[in-house]
Amino acid sequence: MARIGVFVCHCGENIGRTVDCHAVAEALAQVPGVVHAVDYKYMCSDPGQQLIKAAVAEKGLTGVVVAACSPHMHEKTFRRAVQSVGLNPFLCEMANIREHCSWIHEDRAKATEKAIDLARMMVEKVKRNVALSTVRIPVTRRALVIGGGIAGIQAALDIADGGAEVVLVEKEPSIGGHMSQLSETFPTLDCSQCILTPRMVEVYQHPRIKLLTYSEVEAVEGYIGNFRVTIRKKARGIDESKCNGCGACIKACPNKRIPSEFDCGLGKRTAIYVPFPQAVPNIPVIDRQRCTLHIARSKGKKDACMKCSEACQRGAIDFNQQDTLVTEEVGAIIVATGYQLYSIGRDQPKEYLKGYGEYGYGTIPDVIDGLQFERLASASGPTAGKILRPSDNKEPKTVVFLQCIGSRDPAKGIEYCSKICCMYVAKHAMLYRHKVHDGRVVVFYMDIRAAGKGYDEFTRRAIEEEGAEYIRGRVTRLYRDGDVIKVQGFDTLSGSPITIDADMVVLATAVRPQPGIDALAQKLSVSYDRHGFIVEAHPKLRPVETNTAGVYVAGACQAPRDIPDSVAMASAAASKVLGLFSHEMLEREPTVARVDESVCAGCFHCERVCPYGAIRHKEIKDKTGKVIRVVAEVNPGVCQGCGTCQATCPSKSIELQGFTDAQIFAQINAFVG
Amino acid sequence: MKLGYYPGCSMHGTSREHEESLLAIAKPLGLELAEIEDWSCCGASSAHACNRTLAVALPARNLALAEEQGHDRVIAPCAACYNRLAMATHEVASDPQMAGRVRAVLSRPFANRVKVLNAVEVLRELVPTLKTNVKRPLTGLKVACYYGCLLLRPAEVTGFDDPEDPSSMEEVVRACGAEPVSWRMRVECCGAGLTMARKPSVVRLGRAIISDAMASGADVIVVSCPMCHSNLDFRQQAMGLSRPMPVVYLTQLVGLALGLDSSALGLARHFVSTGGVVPRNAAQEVG
Amino acid sequence: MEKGNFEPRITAFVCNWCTYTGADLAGTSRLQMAPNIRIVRLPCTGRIDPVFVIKAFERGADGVIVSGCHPADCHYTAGNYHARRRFAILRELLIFMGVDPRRMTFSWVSASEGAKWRDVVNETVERVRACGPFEGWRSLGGGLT
Amino acid sequence: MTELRELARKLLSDGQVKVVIGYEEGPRGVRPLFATDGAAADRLIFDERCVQNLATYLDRRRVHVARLGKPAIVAKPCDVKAVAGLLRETQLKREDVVIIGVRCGGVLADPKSLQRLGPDTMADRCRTCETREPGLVDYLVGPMPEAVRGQSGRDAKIAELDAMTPEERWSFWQKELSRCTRCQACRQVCPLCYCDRCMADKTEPQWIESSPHPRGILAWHLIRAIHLAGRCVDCGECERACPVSIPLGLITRKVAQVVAQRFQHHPTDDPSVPSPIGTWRSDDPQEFIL
Repeated sequence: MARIGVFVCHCGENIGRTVDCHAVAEALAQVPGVVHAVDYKYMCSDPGQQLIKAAVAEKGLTGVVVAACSPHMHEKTFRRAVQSVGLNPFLCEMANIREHCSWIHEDRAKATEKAIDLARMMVEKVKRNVALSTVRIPVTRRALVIGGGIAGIQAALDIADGGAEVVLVEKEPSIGGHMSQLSETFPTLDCSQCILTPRMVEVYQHPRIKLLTYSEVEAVEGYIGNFRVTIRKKARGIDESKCNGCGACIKACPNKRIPSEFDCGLGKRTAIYVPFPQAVPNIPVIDRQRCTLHIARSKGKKDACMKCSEACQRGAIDFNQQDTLVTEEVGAIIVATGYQLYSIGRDQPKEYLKGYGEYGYGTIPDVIDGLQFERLASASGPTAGKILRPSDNKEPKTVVFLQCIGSRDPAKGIEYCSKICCMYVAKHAMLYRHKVHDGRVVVFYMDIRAAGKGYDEFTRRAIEEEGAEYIRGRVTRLYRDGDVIKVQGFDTLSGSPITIDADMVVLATAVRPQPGIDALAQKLSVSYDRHGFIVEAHPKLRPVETNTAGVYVAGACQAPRDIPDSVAMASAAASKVLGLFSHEMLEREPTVARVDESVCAGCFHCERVCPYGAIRHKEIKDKTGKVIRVVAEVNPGVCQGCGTCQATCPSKSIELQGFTDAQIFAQINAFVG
Repeated sequence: MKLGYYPGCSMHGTSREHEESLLAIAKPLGLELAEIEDWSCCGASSAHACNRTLAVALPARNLALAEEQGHDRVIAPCAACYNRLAMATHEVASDPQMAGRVRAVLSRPFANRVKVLNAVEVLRELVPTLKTNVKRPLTGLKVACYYGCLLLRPAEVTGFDDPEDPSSMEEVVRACGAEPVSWRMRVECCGAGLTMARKPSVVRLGRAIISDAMASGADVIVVSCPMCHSNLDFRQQAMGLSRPMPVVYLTQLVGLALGLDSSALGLARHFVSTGGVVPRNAAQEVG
Repeated sequence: MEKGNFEPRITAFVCNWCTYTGADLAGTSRLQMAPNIRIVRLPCTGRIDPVFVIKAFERGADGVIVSGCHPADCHYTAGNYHARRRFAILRELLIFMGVDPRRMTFSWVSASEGAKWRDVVNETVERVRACGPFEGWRSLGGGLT
Repeated sequence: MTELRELARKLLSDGQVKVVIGYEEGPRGVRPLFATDGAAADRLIFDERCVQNLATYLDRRRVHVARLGKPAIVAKPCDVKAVAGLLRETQLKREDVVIIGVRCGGVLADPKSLQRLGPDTMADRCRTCETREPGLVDYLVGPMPEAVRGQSGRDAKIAELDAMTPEERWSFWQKELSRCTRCQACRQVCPLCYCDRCMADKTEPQWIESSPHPRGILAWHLIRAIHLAGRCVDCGECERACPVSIPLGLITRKVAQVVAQRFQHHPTDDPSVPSPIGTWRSDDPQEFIL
């Protein structure tokens, strides 16, 4: 038999003024199962809590109802109070007779009547409450970071420095990402390589970071604290343990005219190559599509060229190397796969994306994109930092920059702002002017978005001190006219069409997520928007979490981000991970769903409605080990307790603890029964 | 191919040669044209400047008639008519309120089932037939295909070709044995809308277009819009060009390739002589 | 009891994160409203079983309110979307079976919409008052459980 | 007919299946047949009297059928939709059943009447049914029937009810439901009511009062309708099985109309199409929400 105690709070005058608290207590005393009912001025005060604790002890209460303010205000307070005297906290509930009663009614009689109802409803619920203990799941204190750009590097270092192990997976042969391609960075114009390379080396040498380059995530199983990740190490063609990065193989390779990805096609590389001199790890990779030997093999011919392996003193070259699969146990995952640039070409990866026919669909030489300009401006680039246009290696005397190419252009399929272009275009304008003093820079823009520390000053400097001509308007057509590129645009401020003869045009093309992000997101069961950007758990309050517990997001794979933002996000994600790792066991609210396996029909409606993928298939076998039934099973580590599964379950075989049907029915009946 | 035919005012007036040439090539191409009975003005270019509902209702009336008369596809050779008719189907399909208002105005059933076609896409569809029927290949003739604005824009309304980098006229021209030149001004505006109001601007725009065609070695400019035509043809004296540049309709060019008599194609009706276009063995009377 | 002048009894099923908090805000803002409703707090509208509404009517409620987070605001990302479909069907079904639509209120009330909550409550109470007591369902035979 | 029998013989003889679930001539009209050998297979028939939805026998809980071994089932388009439902809701694996689809131009409202199939003798649900030829099948038999379409008395009745006042509708249904004895035949016959323990039988807490008084009866039929929303294949079995002829079809049809109009979902024989309950679109209509 239940022994419930009811404690009615006056909250000074706040409740007492309109609710006859004493009458409420007296009425509740009459409710079957209530063995103790009192009212008091301030239940949340020390003496008030003492009152409750004492009653629990003396009357041996099996449940407590505090009729006072909103549970959002003091539920924790009172649950802690009863816990301190040995009553399970989940046997204590609050009836909200302040926000939901005394404060919103004047008629004392009616308010009192309502307060009695609310308390009675809660008494009936508490009668059916059961002791719940917090869900505890083990945590593997090891993190996986996907993506070795600046965000991934920052996250990996923060976690590793925090004392936990990290597995850093990068699909390219070297870490560094797009930041390693940049010449200088805004708004300080400090050299990108100079600030990045030390961090890359730090990653490589860190005792707690396991670096897997030229590798991709193949499969992900498990849940927060307990992920099991399969990673494909693509065959490099090099025995990493033997290679000392001397580069003899690269010198030996006869295929020297392959467009370099790192230089955005402006420079050349060999078939066996390291993407760039400061690559980490400094171990080459064989491009099997371009290697003479592998091409020959693919045609069934005999090995045509062995120059690299002949050149290697350490016999590190292994033409027969195969992809290998490694599995890693981790407790948390950070997605930091970064971005790619939209291309204006006719062929687009998604059907809603359109190219720019008016700009020649990318067929006009000397119309390049922002990253290509970075390579031209970079001291380590194909032109050693000289601004020379690709077609004829002449120094362009007039360079036109076009902002918002793709971005903010729904007609081309992208409605969002790419955020970084305004700043890097201003930077490009300056870099160009610093290198070509008599050069002319024209920038076509829609708006200048320079919100950020020192950002507006930076763009103003480009305009006011570095002599960049900013024209507010769009360019309607680009075409080649002999040696120059005709740039036909419209100046919306002077309201006149304008044509400029440019030697080179730089397009600030939109920032898009990396290809294959959707496949990865599906493996991680995190949601992504139509462009493929990972969706955060809450746009304001949970910016680096995803809707899958234990999976976090950092950098430009969540939305266009500049370096400071990416680094900040990475550190935020890392701190989330370290917070998770700060306990051996992960404690979760026990308000999670449970399945009654004896009656579950295995229709898996619950699985379909669960926003968290918390429902698993569980096979029930007979003695012989033969599967006789498959039923649903809730993973308490993943369940967040929304209860949608329960409302959907046709046979009512799944129940959300703390909000069971028995409890809700009791509340319903208590009011109008 | 059987099509409903919406002539609109220009085909019977300023661009008679357009209609003459269209009807002339229809037979050899196996194209049956049934003029919509009781057709009325499409409203271009004044209606949509003053009353949105009217601007849709006027073309919609003609489309409703086409339905009544059992056409599922209608050709509107005038680019402006084409644009207004296509716009009407688009607006009625995409805007329920507009659809309601228009049906109220029409007070006759209108299912909005008719597909509106322009001369260029019809000819593109007929390229196979055309190829087999070419009697007099226009070999060596360098043609600048000029699309102008109304045929291609807005893309979501016209949608038969890439508005920035179209190719259908070129296809037809190739089928005639002629050689389309690559040039820049194919889809620029010729300013026809202002041909009365702001003559200097129109002349400037026209000059830019024709000069570019000349610079790219074209012998002739081919159009499929009566406004473009009158603008580039009639306004040419005012442009002060180094030499005259004949401007003909695509239908006329096709007619020549089909070996039709140039008089049947109305080639003599132009201000700028089309003589250079007409192959030697064609009729002589062209001035 | 007569139509128009009786005190309806209305059960409200609300989600913990938006509407319950919105109702709290109405309280802290001292917004006066009709005292006829009793709130049952649930984690999410996704947890609100159509049967709760049926039970409430069975047990003699004159009206029912179901309220949660606006679309895209759901604390659990999608519970309210599931609820929206569920209650679209329940509502039309109950109407088909003879329940007066005025007895059922479905609303999105966010944590910041205290005033909207007051209006939802007051409007519902008035609508149900106009319907009169729901004798129809209450008077159906059967023992209580 | 011979086509069907030969197919059944073949499936049984070369051991593809152990039992063919179909129809045979019975003492009181057509009845289900569970043919396990060639001889039995020769008793198979299919015509407009074959109203039963045999998919209900694919439920593994029907042990007496399950015991016979891998089944082939003779299925009309609506029956195949039920099979698709079982596949969709993981009650059945595709490889565990052979579907012999029969082309169907509708079945008789009253199979015993022996009338010819026509617009007025046709079962009401068939008058609004679009599907003549089932998908998802392994074999397809029977000639393609011409589409006999009739006026749906059911839809007319729904319209009539919709036009009534709530009070009138309430009393209409109370009158109809007053005959219900809670025999649960509607549940037993339904191919998609397969739960091990129906919530109607759950006692702690009790969802639906079990004894046949108006309160429990109403609750049962409401919850049944909700559970079938977007799942019902409109095979009409519940209404046929009801011993006191409650027009259950009106309820299921009404819900189907709501689902179709709100969520553009129609019963389908494609198991990969998710049921509308359990999915959502951010732009689902919400005109009824304040």
